[in-house]
Amino acid sequence: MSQVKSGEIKTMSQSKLDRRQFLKGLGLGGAGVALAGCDLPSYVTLEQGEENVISYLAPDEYVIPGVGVWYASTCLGCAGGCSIHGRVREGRVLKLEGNPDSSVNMGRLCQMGQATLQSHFNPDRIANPLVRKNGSLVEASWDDALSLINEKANSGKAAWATGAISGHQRVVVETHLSAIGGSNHYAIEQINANVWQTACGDIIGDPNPEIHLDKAKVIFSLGADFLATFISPVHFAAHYGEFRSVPRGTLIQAEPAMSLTGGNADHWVGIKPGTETSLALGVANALMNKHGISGSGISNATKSLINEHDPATAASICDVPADRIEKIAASLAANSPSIVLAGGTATANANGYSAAAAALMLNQILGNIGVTITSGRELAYPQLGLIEGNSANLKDLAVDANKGKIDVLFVSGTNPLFLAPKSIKMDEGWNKIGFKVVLSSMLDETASAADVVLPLASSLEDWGSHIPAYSTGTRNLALQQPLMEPVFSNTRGFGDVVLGLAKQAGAPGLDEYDDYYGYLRSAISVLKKTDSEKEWNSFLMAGQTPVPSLGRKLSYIDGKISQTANTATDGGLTLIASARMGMWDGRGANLPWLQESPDQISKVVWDSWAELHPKTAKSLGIKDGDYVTIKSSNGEITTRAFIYKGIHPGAIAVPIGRGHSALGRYAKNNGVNPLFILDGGVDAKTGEIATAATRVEVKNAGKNKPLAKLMEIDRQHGRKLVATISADKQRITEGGT
Amino acid sequence: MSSLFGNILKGWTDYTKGIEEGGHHKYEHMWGMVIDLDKCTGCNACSVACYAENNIATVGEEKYKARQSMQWLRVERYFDEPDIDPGAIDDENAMQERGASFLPMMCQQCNAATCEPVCPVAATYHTPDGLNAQIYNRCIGSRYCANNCPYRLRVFNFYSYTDEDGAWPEPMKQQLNPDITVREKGVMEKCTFCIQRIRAAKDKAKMENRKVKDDEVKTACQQTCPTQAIMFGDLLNSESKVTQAWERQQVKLGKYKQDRENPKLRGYRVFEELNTDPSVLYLERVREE
Amino acid sequence: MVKDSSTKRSIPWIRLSMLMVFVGAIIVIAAQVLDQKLHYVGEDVVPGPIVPGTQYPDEKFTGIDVPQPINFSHKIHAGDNEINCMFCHTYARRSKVSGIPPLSKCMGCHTVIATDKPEIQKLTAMWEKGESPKWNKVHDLPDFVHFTHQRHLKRFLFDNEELDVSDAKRVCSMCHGDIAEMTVAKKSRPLTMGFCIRCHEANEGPSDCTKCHK
Amino acid sequence: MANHRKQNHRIFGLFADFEQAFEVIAGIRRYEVPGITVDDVRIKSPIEHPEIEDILGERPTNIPKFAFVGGLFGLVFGFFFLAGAQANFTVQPQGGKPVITIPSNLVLAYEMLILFGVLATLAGFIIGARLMRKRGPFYNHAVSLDQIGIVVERIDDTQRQQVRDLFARHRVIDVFEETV
Amino acid sequence: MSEAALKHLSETQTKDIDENIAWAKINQDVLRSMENPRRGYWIAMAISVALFSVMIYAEVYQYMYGMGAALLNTSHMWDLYISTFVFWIGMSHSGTLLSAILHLVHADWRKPIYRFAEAMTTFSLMTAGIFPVIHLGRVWNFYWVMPYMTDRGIWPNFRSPLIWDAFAITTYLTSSVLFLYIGMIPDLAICRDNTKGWRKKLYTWLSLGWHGDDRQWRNFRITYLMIACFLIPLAVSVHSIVSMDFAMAIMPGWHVTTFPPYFVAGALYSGCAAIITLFILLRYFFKFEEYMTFPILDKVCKLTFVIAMVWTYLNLVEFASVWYGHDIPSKEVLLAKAFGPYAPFFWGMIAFGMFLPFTLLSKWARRNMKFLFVVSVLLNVGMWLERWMIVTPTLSLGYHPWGWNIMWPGWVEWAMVGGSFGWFGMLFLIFVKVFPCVSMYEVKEMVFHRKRTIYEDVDEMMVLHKGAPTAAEAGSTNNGGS
Repeated sequence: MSQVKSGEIKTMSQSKLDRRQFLKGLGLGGAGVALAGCDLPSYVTLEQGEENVISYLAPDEYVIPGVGVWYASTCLGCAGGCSIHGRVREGRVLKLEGNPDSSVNMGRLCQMGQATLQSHFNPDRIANPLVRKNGSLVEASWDDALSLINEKANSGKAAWATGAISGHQRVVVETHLSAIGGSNHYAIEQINANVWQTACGDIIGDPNPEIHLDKAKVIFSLGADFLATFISPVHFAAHYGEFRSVPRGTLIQAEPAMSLTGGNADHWVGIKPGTETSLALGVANALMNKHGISGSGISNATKSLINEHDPATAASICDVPADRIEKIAASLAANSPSIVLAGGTATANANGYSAAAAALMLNQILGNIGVTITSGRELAYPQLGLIEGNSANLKDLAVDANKGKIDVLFVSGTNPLFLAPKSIKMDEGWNKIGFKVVLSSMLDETASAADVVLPLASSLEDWGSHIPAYSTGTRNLALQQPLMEPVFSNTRGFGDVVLGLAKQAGAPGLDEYDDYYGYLRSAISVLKKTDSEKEWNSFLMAGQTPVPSLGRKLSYIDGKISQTANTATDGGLTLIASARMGMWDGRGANLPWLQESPDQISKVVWDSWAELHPKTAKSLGIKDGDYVTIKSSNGEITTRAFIYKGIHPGAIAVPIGRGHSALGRYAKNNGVNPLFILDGGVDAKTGEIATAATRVEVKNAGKNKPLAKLMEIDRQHGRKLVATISADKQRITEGGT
Repeated sequence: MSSLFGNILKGWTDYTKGIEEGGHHKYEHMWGMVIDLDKCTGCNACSVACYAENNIATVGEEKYKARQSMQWLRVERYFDEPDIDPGAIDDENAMQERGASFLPMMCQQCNAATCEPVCPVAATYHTPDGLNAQIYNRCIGSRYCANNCPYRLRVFNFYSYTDEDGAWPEPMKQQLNPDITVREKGVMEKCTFCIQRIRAAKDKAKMENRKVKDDEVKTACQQTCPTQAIMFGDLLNSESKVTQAWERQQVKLGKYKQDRENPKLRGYRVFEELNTDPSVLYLERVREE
Repeated sequence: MVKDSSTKRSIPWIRLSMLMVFVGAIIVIAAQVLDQKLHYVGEDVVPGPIVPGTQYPDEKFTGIDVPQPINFSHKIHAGDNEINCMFCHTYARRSKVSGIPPLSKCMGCHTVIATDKPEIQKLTAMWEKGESPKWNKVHDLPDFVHFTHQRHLKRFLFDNEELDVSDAKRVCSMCHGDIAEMTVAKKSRPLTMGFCIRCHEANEGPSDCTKCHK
Repeated sequence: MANHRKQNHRIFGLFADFEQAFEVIAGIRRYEVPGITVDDVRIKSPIEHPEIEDILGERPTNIPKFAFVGGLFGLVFGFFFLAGAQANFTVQPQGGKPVITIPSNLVLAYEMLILFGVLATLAGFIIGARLMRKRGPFYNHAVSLDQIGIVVERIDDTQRQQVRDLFARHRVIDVFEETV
Repeated sequence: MSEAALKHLSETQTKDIDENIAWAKINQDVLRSMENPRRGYWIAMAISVALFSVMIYAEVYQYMYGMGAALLNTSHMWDLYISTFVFWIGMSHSGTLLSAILHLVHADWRKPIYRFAEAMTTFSLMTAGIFPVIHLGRVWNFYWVMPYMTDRGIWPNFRSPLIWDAFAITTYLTSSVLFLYIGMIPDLAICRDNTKGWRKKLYTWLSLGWHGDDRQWRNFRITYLMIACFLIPLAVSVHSIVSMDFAMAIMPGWHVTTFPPYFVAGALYSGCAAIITLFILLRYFFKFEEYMTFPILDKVCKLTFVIAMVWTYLNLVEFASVWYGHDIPSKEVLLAKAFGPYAPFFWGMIAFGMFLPFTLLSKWARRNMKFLFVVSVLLNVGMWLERWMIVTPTLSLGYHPWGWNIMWPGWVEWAMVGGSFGWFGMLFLIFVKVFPCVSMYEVKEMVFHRKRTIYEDVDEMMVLHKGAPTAAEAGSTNNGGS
């Protein structure tokens, strides 16, 4: 439907709001978006003939103007793959809600899911294909762009870089990759649980075990921010709600800088960065020596490691009082079943894998494996499965590019130029790649540096199928379907573009499909072994469908704990590039809702900040709101200090996600990107970029400007705002042990 | 004339009594909320959902810092827990031993609201649904109500956000919810308990000649809350979950000091002692000592 | 002492004050009566309700001519051919908006009927191109008003024992005037807040502000 | 009073000396001119003389009554107006508080009392002081400066001369006469 | 007047007024002051208009941009507009005090100076009335606070103290304009008799046919008395109602029982101080040394001191009641005022409002125009600070710590505050050139009665029982004739 010429109305303040624009798309507007202020005297003509109505041509039965219709789809805010319902009225999607039938998010949604709407309606989306001419990107037609790709893509070593990818998109990407003769598919996700999953795969034989937070009485988490950034935050948060119900569980979080999960912990242990393994060993020591836990299945090598770490020793390594270690052990010993997790900052250093292994070792000696950590299910169609993506791939991409192993690169769903530390020389590698094609809906850093940019439809305008990162019980295939007509008419869906590229590259067997919808539908009908319209419609309505999966068996293989403390972080300050729900890995920075949604802990909006402990700040002469320069061997960033006690004195934490040089008006030149100055350290085992292990020097930059925060106070000043009751008293009235 | 004196007499007899004496306007509903602070993780999903549902403008860094932000629902964060360890925060060299405390604050929909009587034009008033409503188009922006709100939960349109460089540049305007007015500059606004959803549910119930069912209305914050810390419902419906939760916590409306048999119950209302009679019941955060 | 004030009549103040109180009361009452006039239209003003069991203000309003892409005649459809309003405005009983009929509905008849008329040919041309006509709204309420056709139809038509669905026209005309006599629709009721309030008062509609203000 | 002669004259004397003028009035009060009482005397002065009014005798004014009635009306009207408005505007039950609120209505009725009282006083003044009419032909600018004028009304031909004599005795500056 | 002459005058002027002043001179002096504006007048006018123009610019800017232009925020919904509003309402109490109260207690020394004080009442009310309007977010709908019959059947909310404000200010403005006007009618008649052209027309129209006969004077006297009687409770109620804007609120620091008397005392105080300022200015510019004399100034100063002490007492009572009360938030507000970021202004208020008036105890000070001018201006600064201290620091705290915030006004607010002085000045400057700012007839009365009182011992009740006075006596009774 073509765009409608506007009828303008005036508010009393004389501001003109073009109302017709709201009704673009399908149709008939019962009520436009409302404006206050038209307080006209009684007998003045009320807006006769100032608005238009476009009737439908031939609407569906269930489409009623003025009444919202809910369509099921899948949220692509992160790899979690929550199922959503989108409210559509007059052809516009207005609001997203969780799909109550989903086993991933049970009808709930996080702030990023809510804000997906703004990436859909974002004013800075790319409307037309862009092609680099004489050094700058200029608009071009699809035909020109595609023929240019056809010309260049088939010559040379090709590769794909994506974010987490699954379902049939993964299939078409890989089909295209093989059609153009490439083999490298770099799935890049800066925020991931790769170390934990690798360790789980190695040690208990299931990279993605089911984690039953709701069944646990104690959660001991080594840096795993399961409420915000760990695998499937909404799912875990939902289970956390159960965990906090009667009988109420206890959450113990050990990490150097407070995460959202840490912010909810009953006991928060501010630990020296990189020493989580020692803490786990210290706890194991106390458990075995003080609480008579046998430690079955633990090898002698590990036992000797444990014996080395009596609480006092562990305390001195971790900079945690010994009695707290014993308290943790006592809590774990007294309350069974429990669960021990590792992730986030604990795994983001050179011995991260050890920390994960130590966590699993604790689970083993506490008897949690098989109780709160149970086997997950593996998809029967591995080619559809989720490639989780990790930052090791990011480094690989940089290394391969620098080595000249890549001539043609297709990028979509990730932003390597923003995520890559300067130390891995992604910029140089990028320039060595002969031909870069970026498929994106936003002109981010990577797209700005591409040779061809293909404008994608937003996730709410596109077809797709997804395997959620995590779910319990049966595995589902989640459907992504368009909720409205494209906002920008010249954009195309990801599947359509890749399918077209694959066809263009001569991939076999695709010619029968006109578009990605056709491909998807037939592929799913093959999967479900039925092609009936009814089946398909019920799939559309449910937004998800179970796919066959196979059970796994859990085992326990010990002996993976190697290095216990990351000595590289001794002395000086350690930079923690902390992952936050909201900006995530930077993709949320162009959404004003997320920019204006205060960070959960610091309550800062619209800018980056550097968390510092008051003791450290005092010794460095830094006050709240001072600009501080953080200098590593790879450069420096300057941002403002946020001083509080939720961080280890030896650490400085800067959130990931801001500091874009592109990505639209809301993200550009806003904040700093701590990833740039990481020193290139990696986890020894998985190669994950260590985001919490860079030594930095911190200086006061000499300026002060208070941060924009939701609140300027940290205390309740004697008011009964958040009242607290001790768990013992709560148990008396509400039950539980 | 008869209507005049009749109305005045009625005014004397029916309405001179307060709610405690039962002489109050007949309520159709009394929407109330229960927020379990122990389940609340402070993740802010509710706040963003509120922005999405209610056409709330984003203001940008400078205005946010100038405290001209527009959020209807703010999730506050405190680091001290005076009930558990008073003064623990004072040691500057220590680290935090627990997490923070989070408090989602939306309009408390007070039944003896301090904002209502001071509005010169009666733009804010109490509805028969027990809501503290704000009629945007009647508001002249004297901002007295906001001054008089002890919770500081009323936000004012200090600027116009409907321009192209405002909060909704094209095509973001298309996301605006047509069930709610986009507020003009100079107008006070606040959380409405998603009155558009209440209205839709009531209309639907009336079309089907029945009462509104429990759980039929879900506020945007409640619906999105990942831990389901927010409960919403009709306090006049004795079967609703909210009523049961209020009863379980032995908290009653119309009181500024609850006489509870069990002092260890978790329910409390913020600033109850000011006799604002809020409709939002908070359940205390639980902490291991 | 010469006191000669008997020639100058002083005003007896008690009587005067009683008079003033009386005048004051008269003013108050007059204000109320005026107020009633403004708010409530008694039976003598309304020329017999067309919808049984209701009273509503019969305020006339002369709207402006709103040009439409196709000169649709309500007279031919609703008047001469007595097509029920809700046949075309089918959403009225299901939604807050009454809706414009989809083009497919027009074409349902006009593939055979009156195909030679120029206006119909315009329509057919649009249908063939897959375009919809862009109608100009005639009855447009301000954006801060929530009005729902659904509830009003139920109250006045479906819940009204003396009417059946074929009398829809009479209910619609409460606010839209005698559309069946019009060609292109024109606003014939003021549709102001006062107009709404008077009808709500007369028919005991809700008086809660949030019912209509969003 | 047995005087049936034609009392169709008015006489106006201007005095520079106030005390002399007072003496004239005192003289009239002592019936120095037969048939003329102080009721027939009016004074035009640049200033207010409460003491002369003692001599002139009690000449009541209605202004306090105007003020009282105005104030009373304001109070009653104010209260009923507000109560009427509130009672007919019951759309809004305000958080359990009464519809007709005594404290606020009293405050407002009190303001109305004063407003109407002041307005009625003004009206009383305009009526009582015979303002907003044409000034008499006797008006002389000197009485707004520093001279005092005495008007004697309802005198007949014989009294005319006697009054003139009285005036002259007290060093009148100027005398004007007028026949009605 | 030269320095020496001024000094001489300050030492020799012992009477409120010289009884032997010629009446014609009174007329001349006052009428002269209404003519031929000199350069100083035009400069003052230019400054006032400039200030007012800046205010208009600021208002247009604020209208276009929204209330955010005034840097208001969620904690500080009110700021300088409301405090300046209260300040101007307070100023308006001067005229009522001098005119009505002193009239009722027969303090005749008020007579030469009450006219400009009443004018000040009217104009400061007209200034004050601007502020509640411009502080509205949707200023174009300000008339919605008035109870008028509408088609929509809606009324204002009579519970709101803002509505009480609207009623009280309307009443007060009406009454004080009438009071000013009625008291001026005899003078307008004088003007009518002594002017030509448009002025004559204007004064003829305004003087309502006043010809000074005894009936008019009698009614005039009663009317004046009645309105004075009405005005005193009105003035008290107006400022109590203004105080209720705060006292009726739940905010700690506002919800104070002593606010109504405190506000009334403060209003009288600032009004008196402003009278001193204007007294000195008018005396200087219009050379009214013979009417606005040192003894009168001396009395005004003493009155100011007394009221200052009342205000000080009520201020201390407020502090004490907060301090000894159990309300922690109120205490916090008090402490924050005294020791928080607004402390300099708080102590400035204390210094100017509580301690500075003690200088008025010195006779030297009461006779030193320059010193007194500075003192009176500072007293008013102190009183303005008081109002600001009530509004802003209180809002910077509150029950909910989330709302704690420090805020400083920006240029828009300052422009409005400055502009209000411009507007007031403009009105006042126009007034002094159009209307007599010293009451001629009352000065004459004062002279007349004082003189009579002097001769009373010699000649009691001479009106009734004495024969014709001698020529010499006559000459001294009325000095000079025309």
